[in-house]
Amino acid sequence: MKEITYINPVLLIAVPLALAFIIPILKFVWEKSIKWIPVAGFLFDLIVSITLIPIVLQKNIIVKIGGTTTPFSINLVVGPAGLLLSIMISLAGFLVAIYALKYIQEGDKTKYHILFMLLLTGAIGVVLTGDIFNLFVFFEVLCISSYALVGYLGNRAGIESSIKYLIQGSIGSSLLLVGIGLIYGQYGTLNMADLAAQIKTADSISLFVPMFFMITGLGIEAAIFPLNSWLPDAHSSAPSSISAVLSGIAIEVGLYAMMRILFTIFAAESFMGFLLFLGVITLLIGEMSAFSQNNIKRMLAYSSIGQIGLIVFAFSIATASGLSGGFFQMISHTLNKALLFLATGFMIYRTGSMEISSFRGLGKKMPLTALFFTIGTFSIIGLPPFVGFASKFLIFKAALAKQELLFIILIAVIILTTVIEGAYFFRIIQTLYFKESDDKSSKQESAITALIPMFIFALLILILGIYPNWIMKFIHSAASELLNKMSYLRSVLG
Amino acid sequence: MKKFFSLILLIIIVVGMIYTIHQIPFGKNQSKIGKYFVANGKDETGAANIVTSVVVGYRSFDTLGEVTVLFLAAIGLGAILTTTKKQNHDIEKASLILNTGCRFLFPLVLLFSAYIFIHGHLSPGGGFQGGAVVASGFLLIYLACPGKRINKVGNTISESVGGLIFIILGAIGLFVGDRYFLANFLPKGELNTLFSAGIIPIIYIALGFKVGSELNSVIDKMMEES
Amino acid sequence: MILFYMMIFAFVGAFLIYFAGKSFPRIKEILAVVISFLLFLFVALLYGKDFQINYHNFLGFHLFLRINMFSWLFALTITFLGFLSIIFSLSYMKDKKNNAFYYMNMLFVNIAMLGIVLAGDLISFFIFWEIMSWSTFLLISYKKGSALPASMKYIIMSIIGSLSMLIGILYLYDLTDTTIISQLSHIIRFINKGDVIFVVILFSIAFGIKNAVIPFHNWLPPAHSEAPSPFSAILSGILIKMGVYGFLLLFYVIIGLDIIFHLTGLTIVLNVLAAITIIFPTFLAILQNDAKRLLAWSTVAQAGYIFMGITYGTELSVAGGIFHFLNHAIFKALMFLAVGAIEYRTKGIRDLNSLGGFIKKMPFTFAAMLIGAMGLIGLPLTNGFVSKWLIYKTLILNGSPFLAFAALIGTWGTILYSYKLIHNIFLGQLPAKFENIQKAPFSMKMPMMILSTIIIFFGILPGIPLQFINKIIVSFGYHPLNVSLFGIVSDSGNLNIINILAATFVIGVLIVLFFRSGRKSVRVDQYDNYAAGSFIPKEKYSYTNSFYAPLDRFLNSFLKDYIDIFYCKSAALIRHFCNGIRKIYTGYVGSYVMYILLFLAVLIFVQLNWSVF
Amino acid sequence: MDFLYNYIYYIGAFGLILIGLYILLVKHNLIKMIIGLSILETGVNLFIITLGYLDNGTAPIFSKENLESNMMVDPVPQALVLTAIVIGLAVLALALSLAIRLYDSFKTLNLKKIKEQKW
Repeated sequence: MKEITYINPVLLIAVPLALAFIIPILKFVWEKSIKWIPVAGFLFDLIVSITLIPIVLQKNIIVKIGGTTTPFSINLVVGPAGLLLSIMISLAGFLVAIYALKYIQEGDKTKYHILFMLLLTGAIGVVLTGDIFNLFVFFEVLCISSYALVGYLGNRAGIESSIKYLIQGSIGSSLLLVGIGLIYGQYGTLNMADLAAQIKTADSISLFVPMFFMITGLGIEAAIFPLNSWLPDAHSSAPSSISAVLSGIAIEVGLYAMMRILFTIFAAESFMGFLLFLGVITLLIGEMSAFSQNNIKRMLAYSSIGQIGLIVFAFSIATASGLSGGFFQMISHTLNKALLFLATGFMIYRTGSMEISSFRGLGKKMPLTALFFTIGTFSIIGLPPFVGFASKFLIFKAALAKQELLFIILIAVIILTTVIEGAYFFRIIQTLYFKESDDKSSKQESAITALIPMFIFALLILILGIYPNWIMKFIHSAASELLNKMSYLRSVLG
Repeated sequence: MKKFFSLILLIIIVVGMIYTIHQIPFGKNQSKIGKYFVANGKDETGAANIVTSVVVGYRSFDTLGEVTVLFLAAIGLGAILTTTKKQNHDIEKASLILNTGCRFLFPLVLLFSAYIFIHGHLSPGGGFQGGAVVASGFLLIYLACPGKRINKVGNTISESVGGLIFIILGAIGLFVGDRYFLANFLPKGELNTLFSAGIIPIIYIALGFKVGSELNSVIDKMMEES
Repeated sequence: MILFYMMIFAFVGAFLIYFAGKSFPRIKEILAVVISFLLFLFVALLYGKDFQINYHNFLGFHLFLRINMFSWLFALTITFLGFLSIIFSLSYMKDKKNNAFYYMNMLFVNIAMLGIVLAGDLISFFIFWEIMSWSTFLLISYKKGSALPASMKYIIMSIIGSLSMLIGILYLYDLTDTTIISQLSHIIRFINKGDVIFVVILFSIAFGIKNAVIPFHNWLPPAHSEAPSPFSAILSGILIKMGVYGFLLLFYVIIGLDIIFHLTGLTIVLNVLAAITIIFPTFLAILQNDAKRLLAWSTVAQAGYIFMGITYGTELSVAGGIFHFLNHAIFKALMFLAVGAIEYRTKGIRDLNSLGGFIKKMPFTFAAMLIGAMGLIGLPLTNGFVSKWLIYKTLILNGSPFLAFAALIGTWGTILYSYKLIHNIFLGQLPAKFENIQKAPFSMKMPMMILSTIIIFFGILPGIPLQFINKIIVSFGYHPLNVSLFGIVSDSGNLNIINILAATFVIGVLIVLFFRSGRKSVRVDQYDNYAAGSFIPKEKYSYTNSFYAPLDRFLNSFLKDYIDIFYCKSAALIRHFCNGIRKIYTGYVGSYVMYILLFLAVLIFVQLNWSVF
Repeated sequence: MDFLYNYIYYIGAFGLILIGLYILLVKHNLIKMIIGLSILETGVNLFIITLGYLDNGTAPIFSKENLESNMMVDPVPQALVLTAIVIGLAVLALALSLAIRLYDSFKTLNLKKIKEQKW
């Protein structure tokens, strides 16, 4: 068979890393260019990721690093699922980097850009790697840069949230490391495919304990219910561009890593029933906590918890259509939440307050920003013709296809949460458009560099909402890759 | 009450770990990949120190991530500490003996660190350890001679260039030989000599510089604060 | 593909209005009128067509648009009323800022409703249903202030409804493997009854909420009274009738006659609900002092008649229900427009206690309101008479005296509140502050005129709409009614408007003669009367103050909207509960660490002891 | 006794993990919590190193000729721990810098008193 030539996917990680390392030197040479570096880096990643799609749809790309023999050296496994996440990460990174050109005015900007790049590079590393220890390392890259970015503004809230996040996150990574150690001690290998080949399915306590450790460790970053206390603080205190990335990317990457471990390594079918409940509880808690918030970023953060719960629910259905729904919901959540946070960022910037009541009359003052915010809101509630509808639709469809009473009850709970979600989001819409503001100052639209990424997000929300079929093939293959342990094994071990 | 409850939780967790540990005989067997590395490491990478061949050879991607983490720590620390107001403390001058002693020791410490990271592939040690020693040298100066600061430009450049060399060496591997990232494309040389193990010593030297300067910048920031 | 292009055209047009509104403010109104008229024209030209097209593929579901007699009638009503209320808006919205937004949403609502009735499969039905929900939300909120809680109520109920419908659709899909309506109607008979009832309940929640069937009615009165009046007309006239359309679609097209009426328990429940929906809102309407809120409650009650008609399930009742839908759309729209004209001229006053005597100032509006009220009550020679006749007839004939009695009580109540409405606005004494009130502008008169004409026209010639309705009920599988131009011939009694016309003419002549003879009486001023020397304040003579006071006192004590109170209480409870839930995020990092370790420990403990996973 | 001899490293590692977690659970002072994190990390590192231990094994360095490769301890845990230590160091540095800032802003390190971000 003719070998397909492609750009080596390791560049997805190496190039942003190299660019991040260059930035400190650039500071002495050409300081103005620094803020364009993340834009360039993620544009490169986006293009490379997209060019890889047709190859990946045929078979997984296995990239060896630092050695040729498979279980002994680290490898990247670029499958549809990983590539899908990687595209989302680079897209969000690219657009948020454009947004940050004007938005970031405070603090040490050079360091912001470095941290931002490394945050997303770590995320790409997590989704592409095929080695659990390497996953841990990139996970730490992701976590540490987010600790630093949450405290970046240096205000009271930021520092407090950052330190709390750091404590919880470090416990998480320690637990993850214990889990990895327990697994390594038993099987003597770190390669996911090799592990998966030795573990047929999780059945004994000696497998469950490391699994629980890893679930807890990753669950902290993935913001599953009892582990998500850091999230509302961190997401509401970070600069809005970072909140967009944290909400849109970081927690989903954590979730992806968790699901990869559950499905590929442990194949823990029996654990999925528990996760199903956990997902619904997370959803319920998140939406209920968001309901009576007055701080808009905190509300959005709680709403992220809810969305994560929905994604967990979708993944735990553990059928191909359930996983497709989960992936679609991930995409939709990334687009929606990133858009919402970006729009909110400039709204806060103009009004100087995070209280929802201070946004009165912004529909007139910042018409485009408010319009984009509205689109994001409608989409996240799941109203057609926006992308959130397509994803919720898929999840409901997958859950009902199980034809069990349990799923109907769980869906009733999900409906309840959607109603709560609608209640608090529509309240903001009313505040934006239908309440008079006190001051009569003239138009203060967001900066153009902020409007462009918002516009692209909104456009994607609309287009994918109307034509979800365009990405369905990709999502289906991502779902079947994640679900089908054996094909993953075959592709890696040959 | 809370303490009691905490203890119960922790005991449950540890009991779980003990159950799992039963599956792992202590001190009996090498792991699957461990065996392979010990058996083939010196032939495949040319490094006498198998730990080094794992760290910079087989699992060098981890090391790249690790360097990134350290870089992040330095950057993040800087980002967090930039916005504080600088307070001027009157720092008491160190005594003459301490001062002179440190100045005397400083080059020796640097020399020692250079030895450690250059010989990383031959003996216990390597870039990280060497870098830590470099930083300890600078720490000595900071403690003994208040008011002395490192050259920030030089430090930043060595920090960046160290990382870049790592990535560029890795990327060259994409174009030569087996065409994979971080391939050891240089000749392996003879085992147990300084010029052996291909790119490993080069990477370790770069890492030594990078780690050293990163720790320096951490120390520098921390010293500014106090 | 013509249907698809029509929808695309309308959507593009709506956006165009919004963006034109930014740069060329005059164009947007012209555009809105032209687009809505063209939509009306398109739909009218589609008469008699019967086809469906596949226009899109959504996540593996084929989406269809379809037209037949059934959807044509609804589509025509929608586009027609939409067109008229946009014309009415021209002056109503003239001095409002930001009315491009209004026109865009107005068109969105119309297009979405058009999409609902043209949808050939349940997925596109749902999509248009949701688009309708959110654009309606934006329109109800449009007037700010107290409109905000009203629209909130609306959208929350609406989300509940539409999601349960979505579950119903997907459940049905799992059972039948299709969402296309024409295929569903064939497959549905192979499904067991329990599943059918489950699906019917899920859909009924959605349609019941839109149709404001008790106990889902609570969003309607505030929403109708707070919306801009032209939109209230649409809201009351057709938007809530999308529920009716949905019920018809579900019962007669998808499930079919031979199944649905074997589920006897279900139809009895629905009938009783309909009866309740007729009685209570009628009496609540009597108690209202806000003109639009009165009309809103009246809408709930009339929706009950329609619901009664279509759930009763004989050919007469179904025809009556559909006809009453059509009639109600016309006269309720007319009444809302008339109130809107009053509101426009009085700068937003709708309080019945402070209006009065407008008959001299706005005679045309009075005439329109009178005709509308006659239709609402169901006086002969108006369209409401025929449809109510059909419903009564079938209730009595088929031996449902209680339901008939309920309908009758409803009509009595209707007379009371219609009279209150007309009296308090137009009759009695004109408050001093309204001395300089002007007549309604032409763009308001024109829609009112057209609608009044139609009421009389359908009242005299009910055969014309009934022919269309006949075709619809035949497509449902009923026997056709024997319809002539002037009435209905059936074995149990004929309806012939000619006779009524003749009788009315005779009575009219008698009345004229009678009043001619009484012409000699002397007209005196209102204050020119004897008060035994004491000074009587003017308000004493203002009959409009607390009209029906004794009835009010009697009913007020035990006629409250308990269901709304229940909903509000439970909403408050949920809010309270939510507030409690978020207290788990205590702010103390030690407890967060505790959560983490608790999670891990519980998992390990459970697995160690019971091995559940 | 035999048990203690066989498992002493595990007991030490688990003890450290337990102590670290216990500190994190019951202490309010940020510095103490950071110390707890450090102890936890040390415990985990010790645990992983212990996994690679071989009775009477030698360091995996071919410093002399004719060394038996199967008498060498597992090099992988050492490599992993090297990484883990560096990561721990990074976290520690960041935590300390945050502690400095926290003290600047709140004038206290008692986390029970720092509860602005809640609910």
